[in-house]
Amino acid sequence: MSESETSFGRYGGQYVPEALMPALEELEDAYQRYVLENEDGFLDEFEERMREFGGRPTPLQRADRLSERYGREVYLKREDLVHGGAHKLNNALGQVLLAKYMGKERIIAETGAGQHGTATAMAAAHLEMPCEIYMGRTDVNRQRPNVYRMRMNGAAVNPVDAGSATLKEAINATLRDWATTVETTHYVIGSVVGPHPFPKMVRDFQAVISEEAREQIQAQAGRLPDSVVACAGGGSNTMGAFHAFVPDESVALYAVEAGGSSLDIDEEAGLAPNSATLSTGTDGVLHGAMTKLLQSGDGQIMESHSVSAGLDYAGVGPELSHLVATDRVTPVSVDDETALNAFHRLSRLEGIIPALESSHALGYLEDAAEDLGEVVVVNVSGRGDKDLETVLEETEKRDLEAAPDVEVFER
Amino acid sequence: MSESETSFGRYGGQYVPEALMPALEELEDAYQRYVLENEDGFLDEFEERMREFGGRPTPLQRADRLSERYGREVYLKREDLVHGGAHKLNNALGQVLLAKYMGKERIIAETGAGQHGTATAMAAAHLEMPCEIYMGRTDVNRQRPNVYRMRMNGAAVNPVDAGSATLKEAINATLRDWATTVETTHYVIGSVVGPHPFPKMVRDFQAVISEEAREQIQAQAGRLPDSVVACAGGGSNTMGAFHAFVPDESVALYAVEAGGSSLDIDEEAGLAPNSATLSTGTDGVLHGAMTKLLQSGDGQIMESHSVSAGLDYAGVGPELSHLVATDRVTPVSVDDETALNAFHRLSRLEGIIPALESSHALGYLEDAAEDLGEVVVVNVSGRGDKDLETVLEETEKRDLEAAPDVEVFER
Amino acid sequence: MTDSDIERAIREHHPALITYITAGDPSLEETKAYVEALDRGGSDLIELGLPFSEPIAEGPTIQAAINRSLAAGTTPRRFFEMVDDLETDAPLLVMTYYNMVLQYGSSGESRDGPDVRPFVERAAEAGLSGIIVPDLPAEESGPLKAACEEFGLDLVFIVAPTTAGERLETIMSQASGFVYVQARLGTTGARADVSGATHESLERLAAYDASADGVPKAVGFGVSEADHAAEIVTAGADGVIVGSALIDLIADADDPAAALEAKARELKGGAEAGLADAPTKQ
Amino acid sequence: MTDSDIERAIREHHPALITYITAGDPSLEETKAYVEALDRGGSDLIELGLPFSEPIAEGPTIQAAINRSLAAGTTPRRFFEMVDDLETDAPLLVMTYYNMVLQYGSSGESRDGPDVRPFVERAAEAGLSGIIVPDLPAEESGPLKAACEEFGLDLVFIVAPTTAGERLETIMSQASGFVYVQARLGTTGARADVSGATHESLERLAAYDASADGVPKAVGFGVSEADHAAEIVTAGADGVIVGSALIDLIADADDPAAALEAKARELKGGAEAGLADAPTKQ
Ligand SMILES: Cc1ncc(COP(=O)(O)O)c(C=O)c1O
Ligand SMILES: Cc1ncc(COP(=O)(O)O)c(C=O)c1O
Repeated sequence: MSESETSFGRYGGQYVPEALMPALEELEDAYQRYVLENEDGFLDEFEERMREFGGRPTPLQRADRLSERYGREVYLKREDLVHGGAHKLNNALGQVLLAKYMGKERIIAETGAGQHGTATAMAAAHLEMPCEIYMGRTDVNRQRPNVYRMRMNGAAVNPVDAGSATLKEAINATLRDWATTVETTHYVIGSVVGPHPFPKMVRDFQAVISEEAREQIQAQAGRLPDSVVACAGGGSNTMGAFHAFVPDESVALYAVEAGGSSLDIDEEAGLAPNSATLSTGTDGVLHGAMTKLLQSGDGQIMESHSVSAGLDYAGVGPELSHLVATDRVTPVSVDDETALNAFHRLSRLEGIIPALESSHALGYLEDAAEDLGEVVVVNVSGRGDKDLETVLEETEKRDLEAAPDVEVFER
Repeated sequence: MSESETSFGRYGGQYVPEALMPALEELEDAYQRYVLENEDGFLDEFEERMREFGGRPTPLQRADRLSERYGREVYLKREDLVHGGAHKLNNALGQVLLAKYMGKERIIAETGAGQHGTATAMAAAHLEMPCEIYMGRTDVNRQRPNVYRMRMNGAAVNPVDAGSATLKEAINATLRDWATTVETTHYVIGSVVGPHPFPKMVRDFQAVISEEAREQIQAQAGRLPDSVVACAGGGSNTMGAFHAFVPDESVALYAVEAGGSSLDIDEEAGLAPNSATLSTGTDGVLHGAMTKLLQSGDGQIMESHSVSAGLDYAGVGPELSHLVATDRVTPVSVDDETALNAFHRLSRLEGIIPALESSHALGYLEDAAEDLGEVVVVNVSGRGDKDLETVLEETEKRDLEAAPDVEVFER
Repeated sequence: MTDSDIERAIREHHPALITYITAGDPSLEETKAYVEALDRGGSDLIELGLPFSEPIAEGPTIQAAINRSLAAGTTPRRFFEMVDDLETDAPLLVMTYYNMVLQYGSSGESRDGPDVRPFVERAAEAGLSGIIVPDLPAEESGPLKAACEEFGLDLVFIVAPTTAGERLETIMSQASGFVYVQARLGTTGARADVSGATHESLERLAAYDASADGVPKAVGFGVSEADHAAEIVTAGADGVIVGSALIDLIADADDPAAALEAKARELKGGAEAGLADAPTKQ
Repeated sequence: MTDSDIERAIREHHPALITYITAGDPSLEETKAYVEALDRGGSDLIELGLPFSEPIAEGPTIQAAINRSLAAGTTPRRFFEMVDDLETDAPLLVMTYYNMVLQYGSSGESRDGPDVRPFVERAAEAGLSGIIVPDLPAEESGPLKAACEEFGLDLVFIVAPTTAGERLETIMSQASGFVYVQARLGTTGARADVSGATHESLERLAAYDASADGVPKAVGFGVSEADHAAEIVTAGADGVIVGSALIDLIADADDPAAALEAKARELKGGAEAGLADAPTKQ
């Protein structure tokens, strides 16, 4: 395999323990045959299941009141309507199905907020695959409902106690499991991260977002958008929303990262009070790939922070690093408060409660609508039911312009 | 208006305070013009909004593992994928839009489990209508997340303290508000209940379920189903799932009620440990209509019970009473335990966590699959995220065959 | 058409005081005493509420009275037995919801659904003169109207602030006993600010006079004080209806019977005082 | 090709004992003492772990050691300074993750991303003889391999139970110093049941013998006892690698230095005992 195939410019690659390399070769081969060449009708089955089980296509909705507010045409890509409540199923179902075609007997996955874990558990139940999910103990405790959902779908949930006991550690633990069980097990990675071929494969499963949106906007607005805006954690909804538009040079692509409480870093404590990897990170290797990272000068990975658990990750997909390095994608960031306001604004103005992750993309409208041209597509990557408790807590701490009176929530 | 128009056989009618009669006349007129005659393109706008905002059409999915288990073709109508998580939006959006066409300035609604309240709040936010929701204090306390969702959408939530402080009292309170504000306010009733024209109008908004399903099953199975199964509380998902099939005499229609813990009634205490109105109720007048009721011999309305808050109602839509009286619909019931098992079964076998309401319809498959013919359509009226806490609690109390090990949920 | 007990009572004691209490609040025994007190105090008609579990037309005061009555075990059978024993000058009416009327004696349900006749028959037997059913609009009143005619009872209709045009005419043409003029939108309940709303309702009253075939009109909903009563009569009403204010006395007074009697006297006085300023009529 | 320090050490002291501890656990000062103890006890090569925050190849024991080391403030700079001061008979290797190699001295990041040369240069300067990077497979090793050759260090590759066919040949052809034969799938960590898995890995070892160009093979992952060492050598290994078992001693023993020295002696004895039963070779 030549260098250019496993990476995007200088990003990507396969930085994993030797024990996993044969599995990556096997996966690469399966990806090539089933996903790229539709062997045994894999893609047909995948698309049919995403239609009937997953609820695709999702609508592209003109947001009347946001359009009014921002003086331009704002369209929402409604990934919140996918089964499970987020774009995550596009990838999870694709990979679990692929694992089945590969003859694997067991699925493992990491999860942070629990969205990828629930999507994987749903897909595994649907396709009758035993499934174990690794989740940091901290996240287990703050994302109970998602733990319950995974258990209801028959998945085992393994709490991880190491370090800060969040997503980063859950990935470490999943990689360790995989290194032990690689012969029979497929690791369903949750974003466009990890070693090749994961970033390409996950992107391809998520690309349906932009493939649909590109057709829909032309049918509904009669033209391509001036810009596409998506939040970026690992970057799977981002690459999903961008991919089909990458060749359209007139379409600006904005990856909105979590600005957290500040873009400054506390190197001493190893803490970044944000997850703005593309905007502020430096090149390095984490979880199998060369990419932008939040790291100390020595190379230790920082604890990142965001009010949105799903964006709270110190790395980012290598293809996004590459698209930023080549100026095709513009990295921007939105802080916790702006995201919370955007959450409340969409809920009140449009009757859609967005995920806190997606609220970052929406928050960028408020910050910089004038840069976005006349027709804007915003990816609503998920619904916010999972975030209600967090939003209540975080709203109580602040004086948010867009929030309803919190008092009445008396708990 | 002739008797036959306001009722279904001997059921239905308009048993409301005189003050509300002119509003019902006005609504009847608006229903005729906008809904039945598509004046000003009402229906076109409604359908477009249900597509783009609501996520319609919903898929009809073949449930592979249920089909295997029950030895027949089981198809699921996926109303759980509608925006908000249940079929309730079909009606709420229709009525809020109609209120807008009627020039009303304010929306009120009752809610029990909170599903109709959240759907109405979403529709009201989407259409920029001030909105107040009445909800029994008991339900406010046990359905917190739905209260939060309504508040996030900008709706006021008014707790009702009367009686058992649940759905029945919430309806009473909403009727009282309406009797005061009827000139400027539309009451968005949450099911096919209440005085004419509500039962017909709500049915027409929900009929999209069976209209889609009837086309889908013919495309996918090449034939009409032998039976359609839906849960019945007030009966809106039920009539929605049945309506287009009513003229198809070969299609058996099963309305599955909540059998609760027992079908017996404690007349002394005024308690029915079930909500099996069609199966065990008697004719009477409640909330504006003549229909089947759970009532004492004297005519006092019973406190009903079901593990599923959305089915927990002592009345039922008059059209269902009529279709049962004329033998077109077969009323059956499923008890709490069977419904809980069905909840767990669908979650584990198909990767879909159903609402506890819908779990009753699914439970009937387990009880009587052999009666349902070769091709069965089951309406999955909503998703079960809202029910996780209840299911955990109720599962802990029981030894359920289909439940995962509850221990691991340690809360 | 010969005048009914009710019409006669209103005409003879014009301007009439019509009082309402919930039967069985706090017990049927006490209700008897309270009815007699109201009678002594000068009530010209007395409405007895037969409690229903879903009182959608009532405000908080009467809802609470109904809950107390149900908790005390009031049933239609016991209600009628209490009425059997009552002796009052004022004719009595029963005020209840339609389902209570439907279910009485309907246990062996007929093929066409429950029947209203047993209730009306028993009411007549108990000496009741009329029935008010707040959730039964004219459109649905056919069966009950027929039964009332059969057994010689008045079915009293309510006219709301929203009632107009054809519907108003229909109701006025079916009215018997008296027409219950609802002073304002909303539910029952004593209010301090009655006058504004009353004013509006009385303008409508004036319009009815032209179309009405002489059935008396009484105004209720929110009337609690003697000066309200006066205002209403001055504006042309044949009677005033008071309910929630009396329920409050039952709940709070040390000697409810005495308090009720005094309150009735006061209200009746108010109504009579209002007559001086009323447009000449009879 | 002339033998490197590492190869020479293995051949001269065959069968070799290779020991691993995490530098900075619990402090770099103590690490110095422990390294000297291991040297005295008969270690023929010593691997020093430079801690990285995401040690994906390690089991719980070494993870904990890494966390202790990071908490104690271990940095690459201090690590190298500690190594500068070390004097041992046994050659030393550094074991770390690729990002640590990449970032060292890369603050003025080049246009092509971070550079591995500064790390290797400093390692050579500190007297280290080799580098092991568990998350750097042969496919990605080009830049580091080149730098190691430039500065005269061995880059040690790991061969896993899943490594086979073309990949195995590629790795064996690039190997220098020794080949790290991973005894089983999974992560590092002392295990009681080593023998079964070891057996399998040693069958593969026999196969390598044919294809290998003479680079020594050492077996690690899960080796903790003298009799494991004996078994492994009997089956044909040139060395045994022990890590987690030593970390446990550092965490638990009253006098870790003495315990490490004794344990090294014991393991070395086991390895030598195993040689008696080994297939004849050198
Ligand atoms: C709704 C939603 N959006 C976005 C993300 C961020 O992931 P990614 O950047 O891979 O899309 C998550 C992760 O959990 C999510 O749940
Ligand atoms: C998901 C779901 N299904 C069914 C029902 C019962 O209502 P209906 O019988 O009107 O469909 C409810 C009511 O809340 C519901 O939320």
